[in-house]
Amino acid sequence: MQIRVLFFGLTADISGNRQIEMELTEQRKAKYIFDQLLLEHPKFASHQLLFSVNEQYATGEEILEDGDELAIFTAVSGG
Amino acid sequence: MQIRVLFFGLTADISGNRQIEMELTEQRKAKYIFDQLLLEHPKFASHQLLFSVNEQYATGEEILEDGDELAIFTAVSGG
Amino acid sequence: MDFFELTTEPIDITSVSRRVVPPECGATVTLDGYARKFTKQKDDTTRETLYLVYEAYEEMALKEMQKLIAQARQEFEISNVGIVHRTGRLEIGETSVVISVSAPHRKAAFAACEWLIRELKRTVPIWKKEVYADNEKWIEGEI
Amino acid sequence: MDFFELTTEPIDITSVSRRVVPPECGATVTLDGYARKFTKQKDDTTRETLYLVYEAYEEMALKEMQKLIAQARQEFEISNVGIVHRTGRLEIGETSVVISVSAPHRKAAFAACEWLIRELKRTVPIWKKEVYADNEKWIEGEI
Repeated sequence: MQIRVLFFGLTADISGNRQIEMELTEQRKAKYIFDQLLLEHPKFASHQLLFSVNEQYATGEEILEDGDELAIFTAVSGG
Repeated sequence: MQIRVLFFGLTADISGNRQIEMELTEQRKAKYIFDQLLLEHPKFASHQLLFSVNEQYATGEEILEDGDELAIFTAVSGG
Repeated sequence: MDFFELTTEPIDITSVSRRVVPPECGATVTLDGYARKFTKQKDDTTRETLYLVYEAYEEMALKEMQKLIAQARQEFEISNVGIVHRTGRLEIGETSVVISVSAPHRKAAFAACEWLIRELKRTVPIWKKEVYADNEKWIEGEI
Repeated sequence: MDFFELTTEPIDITSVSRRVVPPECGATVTLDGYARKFTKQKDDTTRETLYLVYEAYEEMALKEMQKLIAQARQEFEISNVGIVHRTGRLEIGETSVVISVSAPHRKAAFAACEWLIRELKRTVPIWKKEVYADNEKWIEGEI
């Protein structure tokens, strides 16, 4: 099953990507993906990050399904 | 000595005037004029009125001088 | 720069609110007051207003607005204040008053703007007449 | 009618604030947020910003705005809400966000508008980048 991960602002700059596709061979929680990205991009660790699954803020406990859209980003600063 | 009295909104409607001139032969407090106008226009009595002397809210204790501008009006309702 | 004006022309909210913006500021709060179509009467019926007429004791109104701005500056940490009140005949929905307050922190702008409209309604010598189909009435404020 | 939008075009405050006006209403409160020229750094020096770039997670930002409006309607007695946030490059002083709230009584409009901007800054996925002469920085909010 395939999922998509979006990056914005600082996380896009750090990861060098705005969007990546990932393959999952077994059922996983969102946390599994987020942890993997944190490992892959050590610079993420020095920032307060937020996560979303399918355009909703996520705790990480969400069970992923094929076609899910995840995102990882720093604390928002609009307004 | 001569003073001017202005009316606005309801007090202009009741008095039938927007502005009158009054002659004073001796020194008076503003209250003297306001009381006279209340006597002259009994309909004023059923309203909460405010007074001013020279474009400042007045208590009635102000000693009038030649050329003073007084006004008598209902509680304001702008905004 | 603060400003306070009376006008018989329609009020453009953007131009009022943009005039109070200084470069160091973060937020402007604007109150836009306009004529209600239906007003509740004391006997709890509602009445349809056709249009309104605002009358001002102009010189004193401007002085009172200036005083309010001076007081607001003492009480709140604000940058600039703009107040424009319209007079003459206003159609339903047209803006009667605009108050814009800019401040480095928006909390002060909200507080000052709310305070200014409350005090303006209490102290600035302007009167509103509601005109109905069969009648008209000068609205009296509360002292 | 409520509305919530993202736009890359300049925001006209009047058109936002007038769109929330219903005939029974008495007041609209509008928050106009814009770019500061000088921002204080953590070491207490000030830095001059040349321009800003706002980036949004558009679909989620619109969903979060819609949720905020729904929550505001539960908490405050308001008539209509309009929120427009700009994205892309903004010059200093240009409006980044406008929130307009109309209500029968202005107290609710002030309270709801202040609540909405606070929550928007906390929950709506939009990020600001400040661009300086020699550098640039994505601003991070507080969680």
